[in-house]
Amino acid sequence: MTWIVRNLWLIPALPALAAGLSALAKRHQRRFSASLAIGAMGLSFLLSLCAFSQVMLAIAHGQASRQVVNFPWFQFGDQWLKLGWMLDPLTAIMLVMVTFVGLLIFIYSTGYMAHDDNFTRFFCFLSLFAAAMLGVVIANSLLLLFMCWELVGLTSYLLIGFWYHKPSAAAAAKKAFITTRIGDLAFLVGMLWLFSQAGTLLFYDQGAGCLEHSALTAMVAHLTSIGMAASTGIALLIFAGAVGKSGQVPLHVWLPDAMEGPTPVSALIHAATMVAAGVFLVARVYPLMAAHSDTASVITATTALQVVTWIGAITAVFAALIAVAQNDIKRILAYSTVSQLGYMMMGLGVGGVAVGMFHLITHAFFKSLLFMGAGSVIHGCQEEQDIRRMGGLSKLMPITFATYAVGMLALCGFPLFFSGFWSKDAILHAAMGWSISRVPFYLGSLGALLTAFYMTRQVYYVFFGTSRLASHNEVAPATHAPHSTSATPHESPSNMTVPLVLLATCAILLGAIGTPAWPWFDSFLSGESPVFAFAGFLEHGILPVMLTSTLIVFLGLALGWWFYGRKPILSADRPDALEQLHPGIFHVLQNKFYVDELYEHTVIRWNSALATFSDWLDRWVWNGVVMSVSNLVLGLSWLARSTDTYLVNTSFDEGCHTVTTSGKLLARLQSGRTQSYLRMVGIAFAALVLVLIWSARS
Amino acid sequence: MLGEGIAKGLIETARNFLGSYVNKDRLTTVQYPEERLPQAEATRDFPFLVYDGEDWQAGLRCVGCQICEKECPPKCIFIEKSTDKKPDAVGKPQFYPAVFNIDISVCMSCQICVKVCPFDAIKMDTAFELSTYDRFGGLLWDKAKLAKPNQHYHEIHPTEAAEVDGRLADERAKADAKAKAAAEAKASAPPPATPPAAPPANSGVSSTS
Amino acid sequence: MTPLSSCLLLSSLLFSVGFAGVLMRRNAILILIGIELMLNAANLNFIAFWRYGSAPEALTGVMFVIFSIGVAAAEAAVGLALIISIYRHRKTTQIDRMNSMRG
Amino acid sequence: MTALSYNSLHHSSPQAADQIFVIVQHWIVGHAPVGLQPLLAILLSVVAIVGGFGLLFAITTILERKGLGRIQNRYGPNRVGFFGSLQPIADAIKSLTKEDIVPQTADKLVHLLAPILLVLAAFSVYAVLPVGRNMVLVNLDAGVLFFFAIGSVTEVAVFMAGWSSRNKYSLLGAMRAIAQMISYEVPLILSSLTVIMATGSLSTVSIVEKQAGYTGILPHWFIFTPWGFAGFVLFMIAATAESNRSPFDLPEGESEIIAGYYIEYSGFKFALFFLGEYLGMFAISGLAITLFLGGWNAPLPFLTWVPSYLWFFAKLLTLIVAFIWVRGTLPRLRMDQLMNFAWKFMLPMALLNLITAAVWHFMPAGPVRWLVSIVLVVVPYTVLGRNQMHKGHLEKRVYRFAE
Amino acid sequence: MLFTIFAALTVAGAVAAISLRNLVHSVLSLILAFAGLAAVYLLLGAQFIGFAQILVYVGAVAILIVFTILLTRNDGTFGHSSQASWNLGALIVIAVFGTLAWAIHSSTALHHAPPPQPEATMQQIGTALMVRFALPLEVIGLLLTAALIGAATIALHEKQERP
Repeated sequence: MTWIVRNLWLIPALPALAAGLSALAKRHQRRFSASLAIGAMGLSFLLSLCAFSQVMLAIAHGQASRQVVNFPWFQFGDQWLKLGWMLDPLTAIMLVMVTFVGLLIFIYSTGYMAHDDNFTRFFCFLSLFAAAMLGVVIANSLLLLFMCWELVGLTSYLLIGFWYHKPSAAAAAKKAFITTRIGDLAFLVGMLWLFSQAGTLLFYDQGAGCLEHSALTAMVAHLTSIGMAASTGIALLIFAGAVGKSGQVPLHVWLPDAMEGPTPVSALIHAATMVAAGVFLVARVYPLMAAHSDTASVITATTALQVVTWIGAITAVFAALIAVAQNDIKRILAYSTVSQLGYMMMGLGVGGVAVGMFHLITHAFFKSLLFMGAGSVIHGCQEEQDIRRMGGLSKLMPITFATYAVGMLALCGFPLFFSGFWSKDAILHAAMGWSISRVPFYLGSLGALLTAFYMTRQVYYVFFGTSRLASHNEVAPATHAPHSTSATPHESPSNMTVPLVLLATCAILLGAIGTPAWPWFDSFLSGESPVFAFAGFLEHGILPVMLTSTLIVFLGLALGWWFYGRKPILSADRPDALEQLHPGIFHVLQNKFYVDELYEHTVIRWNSALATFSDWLDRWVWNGVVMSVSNLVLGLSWLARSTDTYLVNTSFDEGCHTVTTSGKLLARLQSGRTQSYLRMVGIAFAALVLVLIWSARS
Repeated sequence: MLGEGIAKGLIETARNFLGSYVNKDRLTTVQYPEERLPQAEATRDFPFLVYDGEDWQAGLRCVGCQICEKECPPKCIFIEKSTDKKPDAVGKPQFYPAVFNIDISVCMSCQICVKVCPFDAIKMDTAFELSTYDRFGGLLWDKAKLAKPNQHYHEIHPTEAAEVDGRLADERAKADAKAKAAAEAKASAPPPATPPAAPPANSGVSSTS
Repeated sequence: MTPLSSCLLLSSLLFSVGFAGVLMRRNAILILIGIELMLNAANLNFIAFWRYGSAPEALTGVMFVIFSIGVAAAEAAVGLALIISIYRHRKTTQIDRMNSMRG
Repeated sequence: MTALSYNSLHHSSPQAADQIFVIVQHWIVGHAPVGLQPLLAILLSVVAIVGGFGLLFAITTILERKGLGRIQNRYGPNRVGFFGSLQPIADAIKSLTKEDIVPQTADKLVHLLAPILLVLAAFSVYAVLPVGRNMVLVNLDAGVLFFFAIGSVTEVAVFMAGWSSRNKYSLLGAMRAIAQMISYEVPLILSSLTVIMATGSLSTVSIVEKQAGYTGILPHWFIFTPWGFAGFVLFMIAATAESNRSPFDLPEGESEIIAGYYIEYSGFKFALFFLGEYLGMFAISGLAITLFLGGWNAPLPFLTWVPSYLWFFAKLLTLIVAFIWVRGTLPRLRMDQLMNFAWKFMLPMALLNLITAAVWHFMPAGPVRWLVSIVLVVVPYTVLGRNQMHKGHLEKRVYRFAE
Repeated sequence: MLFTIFAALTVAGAVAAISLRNLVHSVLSLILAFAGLAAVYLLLGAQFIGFAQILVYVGAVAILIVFTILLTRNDGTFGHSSQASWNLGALIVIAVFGTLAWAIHSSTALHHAPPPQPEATMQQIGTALMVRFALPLEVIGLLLTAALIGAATIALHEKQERP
């Protein structure tokens, strides 16, 4: 076992240490805390690279690509609860992604948060978040993963509510926390079930782990009362946790609201890492998801995977539809994220780990690029977030525009040169070949169309046409009055643009590792050496899918241009082009299909109705019962009292007198002095010993 | 950081320690019996009695008025007044102390006796090495031990002594003038019938003063 | 006389002296002293039986005394704190004057 | 030098210079009748300890007075003998010939017993201090425990002195001293626990043996580990307080309670107190040397030819000089500062240091272990230190009994 | 021989502790008794217990009692009970001791040869504490903590008492 595997814990420990140290820092020690966080993250990145190359080497030498370190944590009964970490291709790739994106976001934050009073606190939380996320990634125990998972939830709560003085931010933080908690509850139940079934929570433990063959076959064989295999039930419960964390329908409502946090937080949490944690979780427990009765290890559509696929596909389209009608720059990206996460889920469901994870990795880069670009835009426009009040920024913020365009094209899946194309294509191809139904494929294609459309819409709104910032100032002077003189948008400082450029480069280049001709990513994850062959393109169904999706993308782009690019948008208050076309549908979309309202009217209403009912029950039914009982008792006691007073008392008074006199005699013994009692004890002791000896003698 | 100050202090004392071996200027100690610091002029230790002229018995300024005895806080002065009189510094016949004792071991150098003395007869001395082998009474000083000449006073407190001498000379001059005036008044008071031959006797009186 | 019985005799003597202190003195502190002596007598018993018992390698007697010493320290601290607290209210340490609960 | 040491003599092959005292003792004991031999051996050792440390006491008094003088830019005593070197003898003659004054209301017996008990307790603890190779009076299995147990008897002696004098200052001084000693005994023992954890033994001899050996030229002393260094510093601070030395010399704070618990002592009894205090200081420094500074081991591998006892006394003198230096530097603390420091800094630091030692023990050797241990020591130090420093500035002092 | 001396010392200290009129003298005699007992422990081969006895009883408990004595002023009467109850108490104590001594004297179980000195090294005691008696040790730790907090709370200055 190599050095890096033994010390893999250092990767999350370093940011955790940085968090601890900057928690001690004073408020004005900005440079200290920032350099601490960035330094720790940089070290973690280097270590991750070491880990990554270690895995690469292992694969190249044909060794086992998964290395596990387990250690006992504590003992209960005669069982040791073990924790541990592992290094396998999945972990390695995630480590590199999280630390690299995290590092860039940290650097970006020094620019974005430069004027915030709570700069040090921000970096403390950010480091803690990174530590928790890395802990999720390296965990080799569902328990450890769950602990870090919860820590991720906590830090996301802290970060979303970072500007807690804003009521909306505080509410969003609460919403995020509570909504994800619903999923986590299911996760916890699933975990307990898993423990009761497998007797361990370690993933891999030399054949004894819960994701290994013996445990899986046992779980598959164990049928519950409703005829479902235990493994399916567990997998679905764990998937519920992933649904909460990854913002899948129906628990997606928290993610767009979470945009109340600072933009680097959105980039880190809601693009690259935390929401990806759900996808990662599904990928991690994939053997469980895919467990089925026949032992051949080809991917078959088990019940769990079908659920994953359907939920992913529905989410992909559902969120993309909503995104079409949003006006907040970050909200659009948020719904886009939800939609893309749906894609990933779908990819996992239909195509296996590699397909979903490839999209996760590429998405992490270009989505954080988009978020940071959006942050740069917001930063440049004096905290304006409404795309209708922007416009014409392509000349004022050239670097931001260029990088944003790269991100947007990658997200749309622009053919050949952008990573998004390849990863999305892999998903679509897998969906095409799915054995159960073609519907996910059509849903996915529709989602791709919508994605291209709304991204075009956004870009046209933000970067083209004329600047509508000034008009905004005339409309609502009260909100931004102090800035009205210096309202011209400007390019962001270099510590914000450099990460953008780096990420844009990655967004383009990353596509090269997962093309059908050179499926490096796929083989890396499965621990094989990649083979380069153009023949990959000729495989059944690949070229048609590529062609279809290319057409779809161009169609989306064209539609976007048709609605928004053809005529420049002149005023912020003019209704949207789509709204003019069909206001009814647009409003439904703009109001997010009324999901929040639906929850408001169903779940929350039911809950409060139930509470009211409980209160009523308490007040009238139980209280009435109690009152009548007490009245009964009162009546009885009255009866008893009268009997007492007139019958019993007179006869007892005499007797009591006698007792009193005799009691007084006895009371002399009960002097209340401990010492006299002790004397009795002494006498009794002596007597007892004598009796004992006497009886022993005779 | 906790401990910084301690380290600084330790360095400082270490510098003192080493420096005292290198740099003799650091050492402020005087090797006392061999070396002594010059006394400041304002030094005051214990009282003594001033006398004028050569003979300490005759020149003692003290008139035994016992003011200092009454004022002394620790009551360390003991005075017995004489029954006869003798002329004082100004020339007036005055009482003198038959016994004048100060218990130096009780004296607290408060200088009140000096302040209250109307005759500038008691002053503070600068001697401080007063150890004796005699445990009882060794520091009970009598008149003979206490009396010091005016020159000694000039030696230890020159400025103050000069001022006192000046004041005494003034007083004496004033007393002379007064006596002269009185004599003249006496001379002019008799009726003019008296012949002017009388003055020689008068002038003889004034010359004696 | 075997060493064990002499140990036990010493222990019982110590116990009796402590018991006498508890019975015959009225000062709360002195009673506490008596109790401490009785505890020590018990400890001596444990040690003696460990030393001359059948299975000394089990160290049970020694362990018992270690724990007993710990408990005694706790007991002394709490007892003395109680005495101080009572003294603060009643200005006495004589136990027969602490009779406010008396009917 | 008891039976145990004889045995170890046979299998070790020491140089003559190193073992000269052992050999001489052996030789003398060999002439005595067999029945008396163990008694004689112990007696000889006791005489050696009393003589040796008595001499060290004399040396230390003159060293301290000279050193303090130089620190304050004075000469110090320089009249008696060559550069004042005979001053201790003069002091001894003076204090022996002075009148022994006992207050009329004093509890005469307790007043007499107090200094004797103090000196007895102070001398007893030397029984377990390994002064050199094979030079320990008894190699007790529970040596360190013995040291602390006997050390706690000092508190009784101090109380006897303060109470029996029937003087409010002496009683106050005694109560202060006891409160201080109890408070600092906790971090003292906790900080030495780290060493006991590391060696797994309470025997002073085996603790010293565990520190023999060198890595390169660095000796295996516990002070050269992060927890050992922190433990040593904590131990020395607590030791300063235990031996009532400046800046923790509140029990004798001249400005408030004149001289503390020995205010009513004069002449020989006072000298005994003086002796007891210094012996306590030597003993606790000796324990610090045993626990952290490698006992009588040579600091560098090529210096092992120097006799072991010389190393012990060299280290002891170094620590004494440090004590004097600190005394010449720091002003006396206030009572509340003293207690704050004990309970809010020393105790948590000592507890955390235990954890650090445990972490050190369980982690594999390497730079990571160093890093983690150093962080575990430095971070709490910074935090607690900051807390300590800010306390004094912000808190208004409340005078409970002077309202 | 040594045992007799130390036993006599212990009993003398104990008797003095409960019979002396001056409380401080009582405590000092109590310390003597404790020290004598510690010596007896050492004679019996229980080194750890002997030193722990000195550390805990002499170093801590006795000092605590001393503090209590100084914090509570004596109110003049020297705590002896009335003559009648004193006599009764003495009688009972003698009875208790008599039965105990008789029981010990007449016991047959005690009359066997003393076994060889058992080993009780620190190593063994430590191992036993950490392995076999780990749970009692934890409980004692809990008890001590509770006692610490309890004692501090009880003896704490009560604010509302002040005018």
